[in-house]
Amino acid sequence: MTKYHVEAHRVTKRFGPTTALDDAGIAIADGETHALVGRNGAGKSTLVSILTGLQRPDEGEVRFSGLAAPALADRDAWRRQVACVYQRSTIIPALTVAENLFLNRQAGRGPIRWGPLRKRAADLLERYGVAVDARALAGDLTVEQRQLVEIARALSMGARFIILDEPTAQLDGPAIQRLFERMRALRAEGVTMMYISHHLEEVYEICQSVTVFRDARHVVTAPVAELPHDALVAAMTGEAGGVYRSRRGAGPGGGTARVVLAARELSLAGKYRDISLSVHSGEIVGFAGSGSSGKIGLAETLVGLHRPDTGTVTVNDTPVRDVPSALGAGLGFVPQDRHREGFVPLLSIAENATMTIAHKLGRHGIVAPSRQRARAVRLIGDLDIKTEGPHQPVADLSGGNAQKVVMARALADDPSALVVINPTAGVDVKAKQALLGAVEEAAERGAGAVLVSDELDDLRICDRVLVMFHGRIVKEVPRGWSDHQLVAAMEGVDA
Amino acid sequence: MTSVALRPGVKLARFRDLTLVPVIVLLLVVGAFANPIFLTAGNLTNVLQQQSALALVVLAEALILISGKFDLSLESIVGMAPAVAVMLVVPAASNGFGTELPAALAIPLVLLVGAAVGAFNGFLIVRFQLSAFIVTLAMLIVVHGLHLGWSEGKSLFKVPESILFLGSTTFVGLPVSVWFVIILFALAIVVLRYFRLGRALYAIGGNIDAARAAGIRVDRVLWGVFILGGTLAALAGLLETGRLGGISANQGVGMIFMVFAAAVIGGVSMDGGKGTIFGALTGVLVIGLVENILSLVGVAPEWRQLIYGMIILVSLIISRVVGGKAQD
Amino acid sequence: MTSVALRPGVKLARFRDLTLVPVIVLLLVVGAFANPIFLTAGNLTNVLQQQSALALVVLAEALILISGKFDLSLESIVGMAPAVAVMLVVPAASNGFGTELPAALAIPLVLLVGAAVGAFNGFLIVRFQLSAFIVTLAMLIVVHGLHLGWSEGKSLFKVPESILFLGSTTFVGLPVSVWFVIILFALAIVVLRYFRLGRALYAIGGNIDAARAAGIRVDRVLWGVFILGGTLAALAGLLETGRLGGISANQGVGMIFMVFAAAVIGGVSMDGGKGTIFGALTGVLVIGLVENILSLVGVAPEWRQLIYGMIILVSLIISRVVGGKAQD
Amino acid sequence: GTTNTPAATGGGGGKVGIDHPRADSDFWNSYIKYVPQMAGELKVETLNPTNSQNDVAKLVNNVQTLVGQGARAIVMAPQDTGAIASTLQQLESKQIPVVSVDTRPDTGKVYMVVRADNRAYGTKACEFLGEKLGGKGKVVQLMGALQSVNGRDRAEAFRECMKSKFPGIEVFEEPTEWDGGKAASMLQTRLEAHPDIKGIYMHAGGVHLAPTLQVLKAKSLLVAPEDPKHVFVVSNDGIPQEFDAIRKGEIDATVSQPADLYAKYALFYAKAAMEGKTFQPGPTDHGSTIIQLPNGLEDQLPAPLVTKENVDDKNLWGNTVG
Ligand SMILES: Nc1ncnc2c1ncn2[C@@H]1O[C@H](COP(=O)(O)OP(=O)(O)OP(=O)(O)O)[C@@H](O)[C@H]1O
Ligand SMILES: Nc1ncnc2c1ncn2[C@@H]1O[C@H](COP(=O)(O)OP(=O)(O)OP(=O)(O)O)[C@@H](O)[C@H]1O
Ligand SMILES: [Mg+2]
Ligand SMILES: [Mg+2]
Repeated sequence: MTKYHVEAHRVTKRFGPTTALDDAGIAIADGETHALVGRNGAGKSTLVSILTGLQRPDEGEVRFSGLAAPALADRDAWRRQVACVYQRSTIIPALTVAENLFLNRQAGRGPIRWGPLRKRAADLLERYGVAVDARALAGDLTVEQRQLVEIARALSMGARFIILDEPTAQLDGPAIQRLFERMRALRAEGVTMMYISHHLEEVYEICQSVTVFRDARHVVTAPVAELPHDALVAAMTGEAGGVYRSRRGAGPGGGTARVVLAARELSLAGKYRDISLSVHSGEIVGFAGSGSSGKIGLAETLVGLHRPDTGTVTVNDTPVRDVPSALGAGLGFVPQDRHREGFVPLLSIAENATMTIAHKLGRHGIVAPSRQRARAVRLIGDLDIKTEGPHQPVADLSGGNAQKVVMARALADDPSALVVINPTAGVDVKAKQALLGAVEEAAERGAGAVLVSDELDDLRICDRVLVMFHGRIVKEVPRGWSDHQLVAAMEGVDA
Repeated sequence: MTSVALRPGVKLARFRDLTLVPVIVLLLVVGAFANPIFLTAGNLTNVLQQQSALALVVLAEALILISGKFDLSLESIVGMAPAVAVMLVVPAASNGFGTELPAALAIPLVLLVGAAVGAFNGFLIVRFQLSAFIVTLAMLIVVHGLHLGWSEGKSLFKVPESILFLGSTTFVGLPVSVWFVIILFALAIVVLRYFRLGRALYAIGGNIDAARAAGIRVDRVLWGVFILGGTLAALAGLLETGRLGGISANQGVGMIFMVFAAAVIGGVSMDGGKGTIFGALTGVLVIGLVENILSLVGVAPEWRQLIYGMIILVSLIISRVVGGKAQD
Repeated sequence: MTSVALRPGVKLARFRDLTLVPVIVLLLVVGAFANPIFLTAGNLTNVLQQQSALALVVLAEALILISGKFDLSLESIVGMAPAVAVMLVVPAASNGFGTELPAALAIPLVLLVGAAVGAFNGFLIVRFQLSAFIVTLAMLIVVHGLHLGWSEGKSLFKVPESILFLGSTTFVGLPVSVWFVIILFALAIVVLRYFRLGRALYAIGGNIDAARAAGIRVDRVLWGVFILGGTLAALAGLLETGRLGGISANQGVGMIFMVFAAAVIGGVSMDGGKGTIFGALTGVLVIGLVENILSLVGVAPEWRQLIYGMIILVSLIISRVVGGKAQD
Repeated sequence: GTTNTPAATGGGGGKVGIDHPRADSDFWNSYIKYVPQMAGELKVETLNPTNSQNDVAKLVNNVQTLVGQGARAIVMAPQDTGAIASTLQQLESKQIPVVSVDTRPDTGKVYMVVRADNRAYGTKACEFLGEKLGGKGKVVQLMGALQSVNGRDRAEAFRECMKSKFPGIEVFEEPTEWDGGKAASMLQTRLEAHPDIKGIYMHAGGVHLAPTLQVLKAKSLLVAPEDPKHVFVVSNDGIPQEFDAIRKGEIDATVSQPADLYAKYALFYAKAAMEGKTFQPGPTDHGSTIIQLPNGLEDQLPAPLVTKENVDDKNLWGNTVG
């Protein structure tokens, strides 16, 4: 009989009317890397919070190496059992990177010696290939840098069991590969891991077995070899499915169609230089680039979040001065960090999804609740958002479903120009299809889209991909590129 | 996939505004037993009239809190705005500045002064990005300092008729000031519930970056809220002046504590983005009823403060138990 | 990949605590010109002594604010804790309770009462999950109510010698109360900078969920901070009683505004997790120097408030310009 | 003389509504304690007294409540004399007589004002200090709050008297806002700058006495009156602790503001009003004078200056309470 390092038995957890886990369980053998997959809202993160002692299950129990889990109040005991990269950031912005790495273990009983601590932090960052200064304030880091710090912290805790809840959702290719190297090394040392991701190819790359949750229930556990891709998707969704394939052929040629989004000689110190760009109606333009290539900064300028030092942006020939003017000119966009700029957590899905089109939901500044609800119900259906209904606060949604709400907002106005940044971060396979399909549909209706993504798969729907490196566009590749070709350009070694 | 029962969630969310209703009912029952006068129309009308100035300042503060900001200086506006306006109008012999502007200007001037203070607060906070708490704390002192300095600490007891009229006239059985409160609260409830502008306050208070990214003109709206807040506080001062028939150099002083107490026990969050105007109104009612009952019962003066504080604490606990959610 | 500019970030973060230093220098220069007495050791010692009670309450509030909470009731503890302790000790003829506990117990009793109030606040906020703002606002009234009720509003003129001693003795040239402030601030600065417990306050204030996930015993630490806060406020009351030689029913009343002003202009954020004890201390110094200069210059009483508020506002603006960051 | 006209409409039935201005000062607490005692002696029926916590808006609310409970006369002590106007008007229209204690409302009808002359306090203190200092030197005036009319009256009278009668004396004014901590700081700072200050006038013994003594003690200035270092201190209120300090030679005088007489005559006139009696200006049978105001009458009760000579006088209210 296999020796299980971690077991969760018949766990049930309810949040008000929602049942997040329904008599579900997991058993992870000693030393294996075990994948947990399931659609957005399947209950994965809820299980994580139960396995790390942050929440008490309504029913069921957790065991470590056959022994009952520590009492909920005994945080130290839990921390000895398990380290975790949570889906929601647990970085404290006002503290330095070094302190975040060694939070609550800066020293023993005695005083903290900051010099050595910084040194240890720098070593740790170096070991994990994270190029940030240990003395910087965590709040000044980019989203992916924070994620890397978070990963480095969890892996360095010395726990024999590590949970990673969607660690790669905000990472680009090379960073993911570095993470996997570390995970392999840890596994070689006998560390047990639970790995959650919506990138199924990663499951095959790094995990030995996989558990699937669907609608809060356990569906299947099997070695990854016994569950090929299509079977895994079928288990997750309850229906047959496959990899997302672009529905469209080549987009319209550059010359004929109307230009919906244009940038002229944009520069912004420290971010990008001399960018010119025309996006035509019906066209999807991708942006690729490694971390800090400036692609995010550029995209945020296109939607009016930054003011460029030089140059102009126009949407449908209307100059963009700020966000309202961009939206007014017919732009929709998905920001990079959904928690920071994507939604207002306490407000309902209906309200968040219609926030940019409130002026269209009634006259004289009135927002008619019935029309708002109707619009939201449609968007919830279109994007397949798992929720109690349009009135539910976005704060109560699972990560992927919250991302869909942000997408819903971008699409709410049938925009003629669309700028989406990492739109599929943290969404499940089916949802990814829905989101990318939504971008394609918008393009088919005649919108021009800019898609900025760290995921090569997303970029496949693009008619052309612009590769950025150190703040400049270094290459333009038409549809039909190979992964290798694009990655080489992104790394700056032009093939 | 969706279409799960909508009702319960909706109810719970609305319920949050009503957590003080059992407290109010309890107070009405206690009051009725304590003194037969309590439940008479006359007494209850008095309660409403006595709380009308507080109610308007609570309205102003609730709007500002929902937008995620803070304004302590409102209490000083309650005294200073009418005082300055009156001093501009009355002759120097009645402690005026000597400008003797036409008396008809008195009321517009009051509101203008309030709006100006609000605009200045808004400028420092929105444009200059200073902390709202500390700016308005300093402004609380500055505005009251202007009042003290100009009036030399003296009360103004020659007040234009137009202002006195507001404090003393009744209309369809209720004092005019109560009508003001009813109309302005109704307006605010409707605007915050059904209008873009109102919803924008919740969005800004809930997540200012997201609001900005959604195209809401955050700075403009916030500035407007501060100006509106100042104006409402000035109006409160006007009603209070009318009710009292004069302006003491202390008018409004110390009021801000009760304003926050009413707003926060009424469910408006100090963290922004949460709470309703109706909830704030129930907070005002609780405070008004408690004060009235304490007056009627005649608790020994030295114990009154204690009992007052205890009732607020107990209200808080009842509303926590009824509401079921952790507060913030 | 990236390599975020190191130096500026680090320096800026430390700098944040020092933004008031130019203001202090400016005040020293202005004071020196205004009155030759100002820069004498005697006068500056007086300033320190006069601000020592405020400083301790600011220390308490800064600890609580850094942990992301709030305590308004501290001002009432400043009056009530020593009053209750004294009443337990002195005979009924001097307004005591008649218990006449040994006088040696007076000082421990003061601290105990403060700790008890802090513990009760902590219980309601941490365990019962009530809003810290509104709980402590209610407790501000309740605690002062207890003071008023038990003392019947009378001042206590007969105070045990041990307490008076604290307020009147000097040691190596400085009043004992100033030594208290120096030692406690130094201790707090060291603990908050170099000890896990101190860093836990920042973690809790910065992101309570993250702190919990990192294994910090959040509830226990928070509760401890409230108890410590109450104790420090009681100590402040003790020093103030020693300085004034008696306890009026008003002791501490209205102080909390200045406490927040000092902490917040000193860079402690109302949102938690940000600011330092040293910064808070500079805030206290600014307030103390302003008050001293205003006394020495002899501004007309009716204009003093205004000038006081303006100086705070200007300090704020200077510190914003020097610090370069938006405040919160 | 006082003319008692017989009650116009039979008997003086009805209850008196009383509002206390505050419960956190020694003087007013003594007053509050005297009220039920005097009510018993004078056989006046009272409603439950209310307390307006030094806030005129609360006072107005309380008066409304008292009237709602059927008060036939009101005793109040409006610490703010301007913003009570419309309340007085309403009470007049309801024919409810008002006795105002301690302060004189600026406008609005009052049946009787019962107070000692606060301007006289300031003048008495000035004259005492001026003589003791021989017309030269420096004195500090620890003022109350600017917003308080009594504080203002005392301050102005003291200031004007010094200016006219003792031009050689320099006066420093400290706005303490009735706050002991502020008073101590301001006095300490002033003494640091001017160690040759020789006189102090405190507006309220209840809040200023202990801090002043403590500051003087720290400066080693708490010495016998014969000592050339002695600082002459005049207080105001007449509470027992001031008498103790006078006996010990720590302070030199205080103005005894008669808390007992305030309570007694407030109720006396309230009862008289309900009985329909009227009064004329002129001396009274209790050693005071009634004067005519534009809006009513004022009985100016005696407020003796208490010094070492008369500090043991049994008639002083400060000697009759614990
Ligand atoms: N605190 C909460 N309050 C209310 N509902 C919650 C809460 N936390 C989770 N839920 C609900 O529980 C369900 C499971 O959420 P969970 O976060 O575990 O999903 P997940 O599998 O991690 O999804 P994702 O892949 O999107 O991260 C969702 O329907 C979610 O809305
Ligand atoms: N305000 C700023 N001041 C100085 N440097 C900055 C500032 N903002 C960003 N940078 C730096 O500029 C570079 C580009 O940042 P940017 O955020 O645009 O990259 P990015 O587009 O997010 O990269 P990626 O495509 O991987 O997401 C980074 O090195 C970043 O650290
Ligand atoms: Mg999740
Ligand atoms: Mg980026």
